[in-house]
Amino acid sequence: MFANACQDVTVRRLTRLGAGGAQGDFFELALDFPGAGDTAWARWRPGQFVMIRPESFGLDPLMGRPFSIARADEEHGVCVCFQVVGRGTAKLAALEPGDRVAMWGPLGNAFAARPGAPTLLLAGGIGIAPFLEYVKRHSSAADLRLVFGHRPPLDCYPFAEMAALAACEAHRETCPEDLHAFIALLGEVIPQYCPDGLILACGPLPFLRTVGRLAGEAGGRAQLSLENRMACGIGACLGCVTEHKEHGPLSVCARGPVFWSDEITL
Amino acid sequence: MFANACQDVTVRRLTRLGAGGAQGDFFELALDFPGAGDTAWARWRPGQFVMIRPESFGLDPLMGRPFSIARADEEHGVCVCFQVVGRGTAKLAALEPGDRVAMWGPLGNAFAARPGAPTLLLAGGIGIAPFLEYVKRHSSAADLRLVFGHRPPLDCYPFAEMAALAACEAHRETCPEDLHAFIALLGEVIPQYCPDGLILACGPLPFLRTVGRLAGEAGGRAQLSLENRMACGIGACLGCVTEHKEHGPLSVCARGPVFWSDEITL
Amino acid sequence: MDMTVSFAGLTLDNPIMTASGTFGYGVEYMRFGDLERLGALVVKGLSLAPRRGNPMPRIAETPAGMLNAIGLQNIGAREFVEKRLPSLPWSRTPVIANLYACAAEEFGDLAAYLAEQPGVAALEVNISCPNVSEGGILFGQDPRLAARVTEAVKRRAGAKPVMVKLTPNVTDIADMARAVQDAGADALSLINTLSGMAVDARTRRPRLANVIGGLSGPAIKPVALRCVWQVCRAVSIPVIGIGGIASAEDVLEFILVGATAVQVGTANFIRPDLAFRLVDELPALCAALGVDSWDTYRGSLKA
Amino acid sequence: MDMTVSFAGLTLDNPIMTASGTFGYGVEYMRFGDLERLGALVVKGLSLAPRRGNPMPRIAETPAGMLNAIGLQNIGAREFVEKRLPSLPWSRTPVIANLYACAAEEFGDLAAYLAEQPGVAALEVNISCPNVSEGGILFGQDPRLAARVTEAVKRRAGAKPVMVKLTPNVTDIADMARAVQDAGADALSLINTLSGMAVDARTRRPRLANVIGGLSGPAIKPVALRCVWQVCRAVSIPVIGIGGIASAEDVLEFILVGATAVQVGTANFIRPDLAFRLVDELPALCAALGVDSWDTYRGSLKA
Ligand SMILES: Cc1cc2nc3c(=O)[nH]c(=O)nc-3n(C[C@H](O)[C@H](O)[C@H](O)COP(=O)(O)OP(=O)(O)OC[C@H]3O[C@@H](n4cnc5c(N)ncnc54)[C@H](O)[C@@H]3O)c2cc1C
Ligand SMILES: Cc1cc2nc3c(=O)[nH]c(=O)nc-3n(C[C@H](O)[C@H](O)[C@H](O)COP(=O)(O)OP(=O)(O)OC[C@H]3O[C@@H](n4cnc5c(N)ncnc54)[C@H](O)[C@@H]3O)c2cc1C
Ligand SMILES: Cc1cc2nc3c(=O)[nH]c(=O)nc-3n(C[C@H](O)[C@H](O)[C@H](O)COP(=O)(O)O)c2cc1C
Ligand SMILES: Cc1cc2nc3c(=O)[nH]c(=O)nc-3n(C[C@H](O)[C@H](O)[C@H](O)COP(=O)(O)O)c2cc1C
Ligand code: FES
Ligand code: FES
Repeated sequence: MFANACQDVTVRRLTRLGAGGAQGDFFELALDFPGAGDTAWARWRPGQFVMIRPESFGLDPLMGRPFSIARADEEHGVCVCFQVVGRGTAKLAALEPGDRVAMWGPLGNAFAARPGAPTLLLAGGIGIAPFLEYVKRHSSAADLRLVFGHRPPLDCYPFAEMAALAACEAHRETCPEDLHAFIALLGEVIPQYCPDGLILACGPLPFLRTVGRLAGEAGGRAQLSLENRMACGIGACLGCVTEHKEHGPLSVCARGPVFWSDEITL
Repeated sequence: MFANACQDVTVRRLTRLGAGGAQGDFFELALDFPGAGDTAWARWRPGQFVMIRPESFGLDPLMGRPFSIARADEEHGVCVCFQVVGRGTAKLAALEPGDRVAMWGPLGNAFAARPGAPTLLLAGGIGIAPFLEYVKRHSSAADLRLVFGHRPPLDCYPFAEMAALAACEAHRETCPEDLHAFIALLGEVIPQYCPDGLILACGPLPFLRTVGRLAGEAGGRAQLSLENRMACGIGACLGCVTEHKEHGPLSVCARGPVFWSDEITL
Repeated sequence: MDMTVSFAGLTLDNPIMTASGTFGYGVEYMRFGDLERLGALVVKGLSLAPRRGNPMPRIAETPAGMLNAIGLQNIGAREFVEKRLPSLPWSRTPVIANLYACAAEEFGDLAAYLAEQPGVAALEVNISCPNVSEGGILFGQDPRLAARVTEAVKRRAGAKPVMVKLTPNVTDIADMARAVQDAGADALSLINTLSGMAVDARTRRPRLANVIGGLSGPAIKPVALRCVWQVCRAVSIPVIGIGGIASAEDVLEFILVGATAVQVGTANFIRPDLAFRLVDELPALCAALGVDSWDTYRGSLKA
Repeated sequence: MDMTVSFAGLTLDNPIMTASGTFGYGVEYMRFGDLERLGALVVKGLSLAPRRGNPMPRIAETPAGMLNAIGLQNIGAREFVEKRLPSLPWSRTPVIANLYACAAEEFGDLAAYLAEQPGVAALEVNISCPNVSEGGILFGQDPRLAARVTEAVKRRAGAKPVMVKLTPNVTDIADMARAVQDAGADALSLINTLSGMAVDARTRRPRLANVIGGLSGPAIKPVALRCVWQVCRAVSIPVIGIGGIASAEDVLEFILVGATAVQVGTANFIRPDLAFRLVDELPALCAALGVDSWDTYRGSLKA
C-alpha cells in the first residue's frame, strides 16, 4: 500500500517541562507513532524534524509548525519538545490526549554521526531537542560532549535525561556577562574539535553564527541546524531558503535543516 | 463605575443534552453571571439574547454568535441551550470550565407577558430555549400551554423541566406525515388564542411563517422571535434586518428579535 | 508618551477612531464604553435622503473576515443631525460624518448641510462603496471622477476638513490618492472593503442577496497595509489607516507604514468594547516597544 | 457521477489541479499521494534561465492566509524538462508548465521550448506575478500588454493549449479577461495573489525582505470567487478557479460560479496530502449535494 508521509495522528500525552509562567512555557508533546511498518519512521535520524498541524488550527493559523524530533519509537510515540513563542505553539500547548493532529515527516537531512570521532554538541535553548536522541544513540562515542546554554531554568529542557548518558554541561545566562562568559567558553571548547572532531549545533541564529565563526577561525567547521520559518516543510514553496555558497538559495526544509557552516552564508 | 455590557466571563459548566451523535449534538452552556450589581442583568426578560464569543475563536470564526438566554441568575449563571450546526457552535461544544468567553447582553426586546391572558407558546427545535424561563415566570398564568415540535429525541432539549411547571406537549417529527400532522395541530390550537390570547413562537423560519399565517387567518397575530444571522448584535451593522411594514428594514438584534407577525414581512 | 495626534486641523486624544458602518451612529456603543475616550468617531455613511439598503441576506462570514452588502441603509443626514448627533460627545470628541451620494452635486449638497453642523468635526467622503449599484463604485475607480467629487465636496465644506476614503479595488491606488490630493482633499482614509463574494454550494445561491459585497476584517489587513504604505509614499496629506485592525499591535503597524491615525472597523463586531480596549492598551504597548513619539514612529519602517 | 472535465483540448480525470508555486515541481509531493490521481499538475513558474528569487524572509503568515515574495526562484525550464519532468506521470496526468518572463519575446521563446516537450500538456502564462520588480506586474495590469504577451505565447505554442493567469490587482478584471481572450488565449486561470504587506511593529521591519508580497490562502477566497464570477460572465473560454480553495466544498463553489476546473494552492501547505484528499472527497460531496453532472452544475448559481 502507498505510505502517505502525512498522517492524522492523535495526541498521546502533553507534559509541561519546568514550572511555566514568567520563566517561559515548555512542553513535551507525544504523538502516535505512525505505524511500525512505515520504514521512513523506522529509519529516522536525529536532526530531522516533523511538521505538526493540530486540527484546532482551523484555517488560522494556516501553516503547520516545524519541530525537531526529540524521539520517535513505538514505545514513546513521536515526541517533540517545544517552547511557547506565538499563537501556533500556544495552540499546541492547549492540546489534550486524543486530539487530532496532522503530522508529516520525518523531514530533512540529519546531523552527521561519526562513531569514534570526538563529537561536540552545542545547544542553545530549545535547540537542545534534537540532541536528546543523538546522545542516546551515540553516548558510546569516545568523546561526546554537550555544552548547553539556556536562560529559563534547566528543568524546562530534557536535560537531566541526557546528562545521565554523556558529558553534558549546562550554562545558564541570567545577565549579559553570562552570555559573554558562554561565548568565551565556546571559544575555548570549539578549537579542541577542529579540524578533526565533529561539531554539531542547534539553537538561535546568533548562537549558530557564533559557532560557525569560531569553528572557522579554528580552521574547522560545524554542522548548524537552521530554524527558518517554513510553510510546506518539503521543499515545494521555496519560502525557507538559506544561501548556499555553491548552489545558491537552498530550501532549509529539504536540503537541510543541517548545513555545514562553511558552505552557507548566514 | 461604568457598567460595560460586554464582559469577559468564564465557563462554569457545559452539559450535553441527550445522547449526541447522529441525533444531533445539543448542549447547555453555563457562563459566569456578570455581577449582581449589573442592573441590566437583574432585569433581563425571556426572549432576550446574548452574543457569545469564546477566546478560542481567535480571528476565525470572526463574529460572535447569538443565543437566547435560557436562564440567568447568580445561582445558575447565564445559561444558553444550543445545537451544533456549524463551526462556531462546534467550538462552543469544545469549551471547558474556566475557559474565557466574551459575552455581551442582555440584548434585544423580549416576549410579551400578559398575566392572566391565555398564553400559547409555540416552539420548534432549539427554539424552545427562551421559553424555559418564560414558563418558570408565568406558569401561574391561568392558561399557559406550550406546544413543542422537534425531530431529535426529547432529551436533547430542556423540556422535562418545563413540563413539570406547565401544560407542555411535545410532538416529534420523524417523517413528512408527522410534520403535516403538527401543522394541522397548530391550525387547531392557534385559533383558540385569537384574537384575545397571547401567542409566542420561536423556531425555524418556515415554522414562524406558518404560525404567523395561521394566526392571521384566525384574525389574530403572534409574536415571532427571529434568528437572522448577526454580526454586531447591537443594532450597529444593519446586517440582520427584517422588513417592517411601517418602518422598513429594522435590525432584528436591536428592535427585535421578537416582532408581531402582522407587522413584518417574513 | 503623548497619544495625541493632529491632522487636517483636527486634534485627537489618541489615534483610534471607529470606521464608518461598523459603529452605527455611535449611540449603539454607549453601553460598552465611554465614547469620549475614542480618538474620533466616524458614523455610518449618510445620504441626503434616508436609504433602505439592500435586500437580505446582507452579511456572510468568511475566513478571518466578513462580506457585507448593507447597501448604505441609513436614516439620512437630517435625522442623524437632529436625533443622534445631540447624544454624542461631539464637543469633546470629533464626530466625523461619512458621506454617500450618487452624483457629484448631491455630494456637494450633503457636504454643505453636514459642514454647517457644529457637531460635525469633519467630512469623510465615501467614493468607494462597492455595495451600491447606482454608480458609487465608479467614483472611486476613476481618478477624474474621484477628483470631481472631492472638488464638489471641498467647495461646499467651508472650513471643515474633508477626508476622502479610497477603495482598494483599483489597479493603482497611489494614482487615485494623488488625484484626490490634487483636487483638494485634506486627508485620505483607506481602505474601504475589497470586492468579494460567497456562495452556498448546496442551495446554489449567493450568500448575499446583492451577490457581490465588501470584504473586511483581519483577512484584508495585508492588503490595507500595502495600500497605506503605497499611498503614504505618493502623497503629502495625512493618511488614516483602515482594514482589519483588531489589536493595539495592528494600530502600530499602520502608523509604522505611515498612517497618522487609524479606524477600527469589523473588529467592533469581534466584541463591541474592542475600540475602547485598544485605546486602553495602546500606551502600554508603545512603552513595551520603545515607541516614544508618533512623529518619530510614523512611517519609520526600515524598508 | 463522472468527474471528468475537458477544456481547451485537455481531459482531466477530475477538476482538481495544483496551483503553480505551491506544488514544487510535483516530485516533492510523491510521498504524500499518487500524482496520477490529480486532475492535472501545474508546476512552479519557470523562466528561460534559472532564477535565484528574492532575499529572505520570503513568507509571512497572515490571518487565514499568507504572504509570499519568493520572486520566482526556479531551476529554469531546461533543468525542469530534463531532470524533473521525466519523473512525473505526464503520460497519464496532464502536466502544465507555468511560464514567467520579463518581456514578450522571452515569453515566446519560453513557450516555444516548453510547447515542444511531449511531457508538457499545456502552458499557463503568469502575467501577474506581483513579486518581481522587473515589470512582471505590468503585463497583468494593462490589457494591451497582456494581449501582447498572450499573442507572443500563442504564436510559438504550436498545438499546445495556452492558459493565461490573471491578477486580481486591477480595477476591472473582466476587461483584462476579454483582452486576453481576444488575443487568443484558450483558457484563463485566476486569481493570482493579491498584493499585500506585513510588518513587525517591534523591529520596525517589513516581514518580507521584498516589502510587498502576494497574499494567498482562504482569506482571499471571497475575492477569487468574485473575480471568477465576473470573468465567467465576460468571456466564453473556460475559466480555472484559484484562490483559497481548501475543501471539497470550496471546489464546488468555484464551479458553481462558472469555473470549469480549479487549482489548489496555499492549502497544499495546510497539509501536503490535501489535494489528494479533495480528489477523494469530491464524489461523495457531489452525491450529498445532488450534483450529478458538471455541465449542469457549472455556473448554475441562482443569482
Ligand atoms: C527545522 C526546525 C526545527 C525546529 N525545532 C523546534 C523544536 O524542537 N522546539 C521548538 O520549540 N521550536 C522549534 N522550532 C521553531 C518552531 O517551529 C517555532 O517556534 C514555531 O513555529 C513558532 O510558531 P508560533 O506560531 O508559536 O509562533 P509565531 O506566532 O508564528 O511567531 C512568534 C514569534 O516567533 C518567531 N518565529 C516563529 N517561527 C520562527 C522560526 N521558524 N524561526 C525564527 N523565528 C520564528 C516569529 O517571527 C515571531 O516573532 C523549529 C524550527 C525549525 C524550522
Ligand atoms: C436572537 C437569536 C437567538 C438564537 N438562539 C439560539 C439558541 O438559543 N440556541 C441555538 O442553538 N441557536 C440559537 N440561535 C441560532 C444560532 O445563533 C446559530 O445556530 C449559530 O450562530 C450558528 O453558528 P455556527 O457557527 O455553528 O454556524 P455557521 O457555521 O455559521 O453556519 C452553519 C449553518 O447554519 C446556518 N446559520 C447559522 N446561523 C444562522 C442564523 N442565525 N440563522 C439562520 N441560519 C443560520 C448557516 O447558514 C449554515 O448553513 C439564535 C439566533 C439568534 C439570532
Ligand atoms: C457592515 C459594514 C458596513 C460598512 N459601511 C460603510 C459605510 O457606510 N461607509 C464607508 O465609507 N465604509 C463602510 N464600511 C467599510 C469600513 O468602514 C471599512 O473601511 C472596511 O470595513 C475595512 O475596515 P475593517 O477591515 O476594519 O472593517 C462598512 C464596513 C462594514 C463591515
Ligand atoms: C509560495 C507561493 C508561490 C507561488 N508561485 C507562483 C508561481 O510561480 N507562478 C504563478 O503563476 N503563481 C504562483 N503563486 C500563486 C498561486 O499559484 C495561486 O494563484 C495563488 O496563491 C492563489 O491561490 P491560493 O490562495 O489557493 O494559494 C504562488 C503562490 C504561493 C503561495
Ligand atoms: S518550507 Fe517550503 S521549501 Fe522549505
Ligand atoms: S447584528 Fe448588527 S444590526 Fe443586528
